[in-house]
Amino acid sequence: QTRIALVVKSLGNGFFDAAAKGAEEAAGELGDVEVIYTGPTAATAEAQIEVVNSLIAQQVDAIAISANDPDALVPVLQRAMERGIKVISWDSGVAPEGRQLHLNPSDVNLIGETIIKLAADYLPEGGDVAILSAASTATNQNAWIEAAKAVQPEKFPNINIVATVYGDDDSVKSTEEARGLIAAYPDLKAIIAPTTVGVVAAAQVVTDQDLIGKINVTGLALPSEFKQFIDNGASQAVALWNPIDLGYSAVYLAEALVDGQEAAPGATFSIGHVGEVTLDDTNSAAMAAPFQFDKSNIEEFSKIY
Amino acid sequence: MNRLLKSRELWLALAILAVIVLVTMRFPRFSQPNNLLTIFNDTSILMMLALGQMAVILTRSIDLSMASNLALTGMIVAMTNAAFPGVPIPLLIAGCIVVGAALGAFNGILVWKLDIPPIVVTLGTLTIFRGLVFVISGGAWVNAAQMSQEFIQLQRGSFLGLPILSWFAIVVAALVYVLMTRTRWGRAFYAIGVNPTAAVYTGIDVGRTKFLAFVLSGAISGLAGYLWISRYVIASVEVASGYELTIIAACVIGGVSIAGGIGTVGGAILGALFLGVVNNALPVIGVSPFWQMAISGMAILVAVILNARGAIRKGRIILKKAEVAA
Amino acid sequence: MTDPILTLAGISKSFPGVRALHDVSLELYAGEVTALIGENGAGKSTLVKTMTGIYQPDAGEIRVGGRVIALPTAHSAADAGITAIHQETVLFDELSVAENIYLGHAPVNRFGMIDWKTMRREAQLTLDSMAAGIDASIPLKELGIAKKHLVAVARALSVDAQVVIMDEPTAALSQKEIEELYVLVELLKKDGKAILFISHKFDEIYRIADRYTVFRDGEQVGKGFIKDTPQSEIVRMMVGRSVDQIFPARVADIGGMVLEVSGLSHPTEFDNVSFSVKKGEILGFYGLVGAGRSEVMQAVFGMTKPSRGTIVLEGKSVAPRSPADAVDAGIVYVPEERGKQGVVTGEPIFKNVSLPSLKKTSRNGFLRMAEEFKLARTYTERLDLRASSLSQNVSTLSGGNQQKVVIAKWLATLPKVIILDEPTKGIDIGSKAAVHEFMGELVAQGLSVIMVSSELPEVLGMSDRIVVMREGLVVDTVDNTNLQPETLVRLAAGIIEEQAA
Amino acid sequence: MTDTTATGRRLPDRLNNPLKSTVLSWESLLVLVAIAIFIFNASVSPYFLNAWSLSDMTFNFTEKALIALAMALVIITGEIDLSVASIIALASTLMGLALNVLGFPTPMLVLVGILTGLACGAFNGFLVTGLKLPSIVVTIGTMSLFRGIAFIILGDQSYGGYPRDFAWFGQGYVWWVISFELVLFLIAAVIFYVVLHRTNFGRRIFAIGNNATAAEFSGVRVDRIKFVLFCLTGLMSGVAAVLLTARLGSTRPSIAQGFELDVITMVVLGGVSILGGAGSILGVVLAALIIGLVTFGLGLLNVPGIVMSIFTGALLIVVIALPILWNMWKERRA
Ligand SMILES: Nc1ncnc2c1ncn2[C@@H]1O[C@H](COP(=O)(O)OP(=O)(O)OP(=O)(O)O)[C@@H](O)[C@H]1O
Ligand SMILES: Nc1ncnc2c1ncn2[C@@H]1O[C@H](COP(=O)(O)OP(=O)(O)OP(=O)(O)O)[C@@H](O)[C@H]1O
Ligand SMILES: [Mg+2]
Ligand SMILES: [Mg+2]
Repeated sequence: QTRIALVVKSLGNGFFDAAAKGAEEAAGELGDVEVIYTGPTAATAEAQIEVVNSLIAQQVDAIAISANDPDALVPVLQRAMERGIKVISWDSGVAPEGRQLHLNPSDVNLIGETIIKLAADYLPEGGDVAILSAASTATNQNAWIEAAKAVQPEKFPNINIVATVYGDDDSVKSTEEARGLIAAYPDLKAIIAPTTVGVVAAAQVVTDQDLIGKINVTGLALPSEFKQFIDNGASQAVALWNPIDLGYSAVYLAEALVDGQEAAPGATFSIGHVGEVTLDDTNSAAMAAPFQFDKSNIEEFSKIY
Repeated sequence: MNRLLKSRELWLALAILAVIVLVTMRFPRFSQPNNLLTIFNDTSILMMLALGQMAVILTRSIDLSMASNLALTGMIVAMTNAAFPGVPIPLLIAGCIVVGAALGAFNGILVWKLDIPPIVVTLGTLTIFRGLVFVISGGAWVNAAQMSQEFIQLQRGSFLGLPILSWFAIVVAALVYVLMTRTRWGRAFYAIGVNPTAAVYTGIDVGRTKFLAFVLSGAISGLAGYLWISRYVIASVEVASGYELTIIAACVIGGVSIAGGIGTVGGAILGALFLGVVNNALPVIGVSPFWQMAISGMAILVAVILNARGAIRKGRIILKKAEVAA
Repeated sequence: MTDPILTLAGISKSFPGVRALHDVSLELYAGEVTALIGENGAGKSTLVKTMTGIYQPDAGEIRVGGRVIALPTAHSAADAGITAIHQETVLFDELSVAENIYLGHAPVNRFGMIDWKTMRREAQLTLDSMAAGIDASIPLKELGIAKKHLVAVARALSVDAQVVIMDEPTAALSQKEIEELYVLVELLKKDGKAILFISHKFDEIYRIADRYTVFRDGEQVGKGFIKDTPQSEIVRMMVGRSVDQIFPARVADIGGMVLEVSGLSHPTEFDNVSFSVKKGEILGFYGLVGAGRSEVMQAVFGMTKPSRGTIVLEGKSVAPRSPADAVDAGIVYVPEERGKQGVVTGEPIFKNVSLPSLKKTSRNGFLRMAEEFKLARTYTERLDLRASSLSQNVSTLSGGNQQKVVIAKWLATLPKVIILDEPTKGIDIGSKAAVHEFMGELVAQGLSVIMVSSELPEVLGMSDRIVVMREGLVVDTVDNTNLQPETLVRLAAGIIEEQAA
Repeated sequence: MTDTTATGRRLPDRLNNPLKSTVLSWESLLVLVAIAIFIFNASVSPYFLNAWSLSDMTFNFTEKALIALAMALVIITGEIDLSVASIIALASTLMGLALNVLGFPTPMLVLVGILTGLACGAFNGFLVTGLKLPSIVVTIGTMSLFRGIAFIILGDQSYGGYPRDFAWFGQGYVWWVISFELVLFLIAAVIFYVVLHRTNFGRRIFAIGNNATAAEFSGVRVDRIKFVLFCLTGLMSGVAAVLLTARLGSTRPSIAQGFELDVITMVVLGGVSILGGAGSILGVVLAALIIGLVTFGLGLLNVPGIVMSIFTGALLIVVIALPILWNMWKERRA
């Protein structure tokens, strides 16, 4: 039996729970695969290291991790690889030397462009927008924000990014930061929160302060958690990839490595019903473009994840 | 007048005013009544918690488990609401207070009957309570979509122009004020903090009084549990994690002496407000979020140093000429 | 003869290792003052506490007006009409004077809320009736020790009681306040209250008491009417022998100057204090409690920083900035508050003794237990310490034996000057004699001793010279030859000046 | 040694057999607990009894335990230091700064980390002893301050790129499965044991904890010793920062979040009285081991960390309550 550990940033997060569902699905399809769904309760690197340590001791066959810190986990994951464990990162990546391959939920640049486009689409006149991110250390968020800032001058010239703040994926901190943004920037037209925790907090603040229609909240959100804010108009549209597919794919990739497939630039892996992915120069692969949710489809997807 | 000038509360109020004035000079909108009310509302939960913590600290104890108690009761009430949306909210709130008080009573019993130092007891229950959040929820979060509208909206309603949440804080503050100043129970908190041996001579049961202080802080934590969850519309294991130290910081800034026996309701409230105003002002004046932590650390240190200066015991004065001078 | 208001019969009370009270009885009569007399540790305060619901007696009964009552709490005693001024101050610095008086039995309004207005008014009335001159609304911490004691008295009077107990109420009061207290006691007598008065001062007892009861070692050894009993008789009952032999005869062999303190001042506690001690001399320091003697000694010992003044030890100027410096220089101090400042409670005897001498017993900073035991044994046995072993916890020792541990600790450092602050306060008569004898030995060995004491006989019996302090100032330094006790009392109380003024 | 006094009595050194008190001591209780957990772990997980597993286990607690050694001394004097985790963050950040901005070599990096810790400890010590402030409040303040400075310096950035030889401090092995961290901890434990239980300094620490006033009156330089102990705790936090940074290979301002409570739990579980005056280094070492065993054992069963904390929290209360209940029960019977 192959034991694959799906290590997430923190337990209890709806996004990761959905991913775990996909992972189980993949395990069922592959047969003879056991998925160990685990992670720390607080999203810190140290806690994740302890989890990885105990996985190494259990001599699992593969670790698929969504990392709280791209660098801090490298040494322990290297040790895992030394002990013959296959290591991949997914969602939030680890530096290349700490994993064999990385699965991006989507193309970084594509996500970056999507999140700013979501804001721009509903701001024909342009205006001030602010970004409410997760932890200041989150790899994936930082990459997306950078990408968004990179495309903005050219593609969305009348959008003005006034600030980037960090809610640490903590609802209280996120709420406070959102309030701070609204107080500090009276002309704020949109808040982009590329994190499922932050986006809910921001939408709740906008709802509470009767700013629906004045400030549009957008970003990356789980439909099931976010449905009500599309319904009440705090948000026009959000995007996300399918976390179920993400977990599903992570297990397929890990299993492929355990089976002896090599992770090298250009290699192609097949992933069940998702299709196949090809590794780039940094051994990273990207899944589909983020999917957009608005009034027309949120009802349907909120039942799925 | 002289006494007023010496009061810590006055100086703290002035400090808060100074921050408001300074920020307003650059951002006139900051001191708009609306924004000030918002700050008050934002600080409501911290105020209540600080009052509960104050009761405990007055008795020379400390309650490190308040934030975990809040998270546990919050999770219980959120799950109850998700499972039985029909249960009326006032009943849920009453339930929260009872559950919180029961958790506080657990701390209190260990302190009272077994005489274990409060810091050890609550260090233990700090982790136990939070662990239980995970156990009862299986780690899953309860989010806005699962909560009923009444559950979320109650505190957002307004009465006489103030949000209900603010009213909760005002009512709790008023009750605690009456308790602290007008009842034997409240005076006993002060008495055993000032002089535990002498308190025994006045017929106060020191252990039982400490127990009651823990029950009070627990009950307030429980109430705060509901308010917190319905305010941030998410119940998770990490709710208010690490907040216990913020609560203590509010007390300390408010002039509550960690050695017991000294502290006022007004002080604790101002201490909480001070943190609220500073936290609110920093983003507004464009201070990088990365400076916030260091600034609140400095605020705590400055407050402690000032409080200590104010509290330096004149001691008794033997010399007649010195007595005249004083 | 009228029946007593309050009767105690067969009361016994033990603490772990101590039999504080054994089968004692006591009667208190309306309109009369009964003096309770006994040496330190005789069990007087323990009896008070059993009468006020703070301790529960192991055996015996308490009857009020003929009815047997139980006093499970301090409240129940007040309800039964018994109130007390305790020896320990039952006071709260941070609270207001009014609340100090009413804590535990504050007046409440019809909603059960404390009625501050009434409380303040009543408190002020009580204070005014005592002519205390205290504002009931100020915080207690703003009062001096004597005024605080008056607050304690007011606290006792705020309870509407038939029985008023006063446990050494005058210990911290000045002469003027003591006089006022006497007036108060007379008033209470006229009111028909029964008063139990505990005091070590005989002049006082003879002045206000009608009856007396004497305790020794927790047992009642005598009672009667004051006016029928001469003082010497009571003293004999109390001590079990006659008193004059207490102080050892001593041939003073006084040498050169050892310690010279001049112009020592402190902003609030004392001013321009000068004195000197010679080799082989016992210098007594007399004054009323609170005269500032301890403060001066602690400044010499480096605990508090003087603002001015010089200390010269054997010709060399020293300025100890901490007790450690003072000890290094050869000045040691046996503090007044033994439990708080003297012994490290919770540690065994030998560790207490070796603590200041660790440099000597250790090698390169590493402990050598054998050396410590040796050192501790040498000095504790010289002092005839009563203990089961050197590893016994000091907190389980009796007061006198704790005092011996403190003295042993200092002797082991081979000091030049030893300061003893109230060396026999609260220790039993046997140990007291031992300490006095030992002081004699110390000076015979060439040490210099400074003895702070509030006990007149002790000061007169032991000192070669006596420094008298009052209100932070040195009033006079007198040679102890044919000195009349009255002289010292006058100096200490400032009566001479008052008469002159 | 049969000399007697004039009165013919001789005080014995001690009455009870020292062996008996050892057998009944707190440490032996902890040893039993540790053995029980060890056996439990070995029986429920086939992966536990493996040299590499056991070695990996030690990484989970050595850094905290190093600080716990010093914290024990601070707590024995009746003080507390809540800022240790923040000192790690600041020390780690300054090391990163020294590497990335100044290009310091490894020995200098280690020095920067340790000196930063020392400086932070001295700052705490000054506030507590110089300004006479309560340590619990002071260190709640510096806890925010130190980590806050790390945030100011680093913001959302991280420092990485630590040299290979630096990484050895956190990842290297001295011999076979024996890691450098473990060896360092064991050496430190022996040193602390000697200092606390075998030297004048240690004796004075206990005296301060039992009765600071009386100790001062006995010529112990209370403030100086407390100051030194805060410095020492800072220093050990600096050492822990070096190890943790080397182990993680990177620095974030959020590093070591929440360590302080784990450290204090170790100290208290080790039998150190939070009120001061009692405790032993052996107890602290055993408590660190127990916490390591519990968390690692549960980790092997994939029990989430938060659930483990229920066990450690309960262990803390139960282990402290048991002797008290035992005494109460004995008294009731007597
Ligand atoms: N709580 C206690 N625990 C143990 N022993 C006690 C306690 N209280 C009093 N004792 C002991 O009981 C004895 C009687 O003490 P008590 O205080 O009654 O004496 P006293 O007559 O009031 O003396 P003093 O004149 O010094 O006030 C003493 O030996 C004392 O040490
Ligand atoms: N204002 C006060 N409030 C409370 N306690 C006091 C006050 N003044 C003095 N005391 C206490 O009264 C006792 C006697 O005072 P203390 O010995 O310090 O004064 P002193 O001038 O040194 O006395 P002495 O001259 O008798 O040695 C001490 O136990 C002290 O703590
Ligand atoms: Mg007495
Ligand atoms: Mg004195």
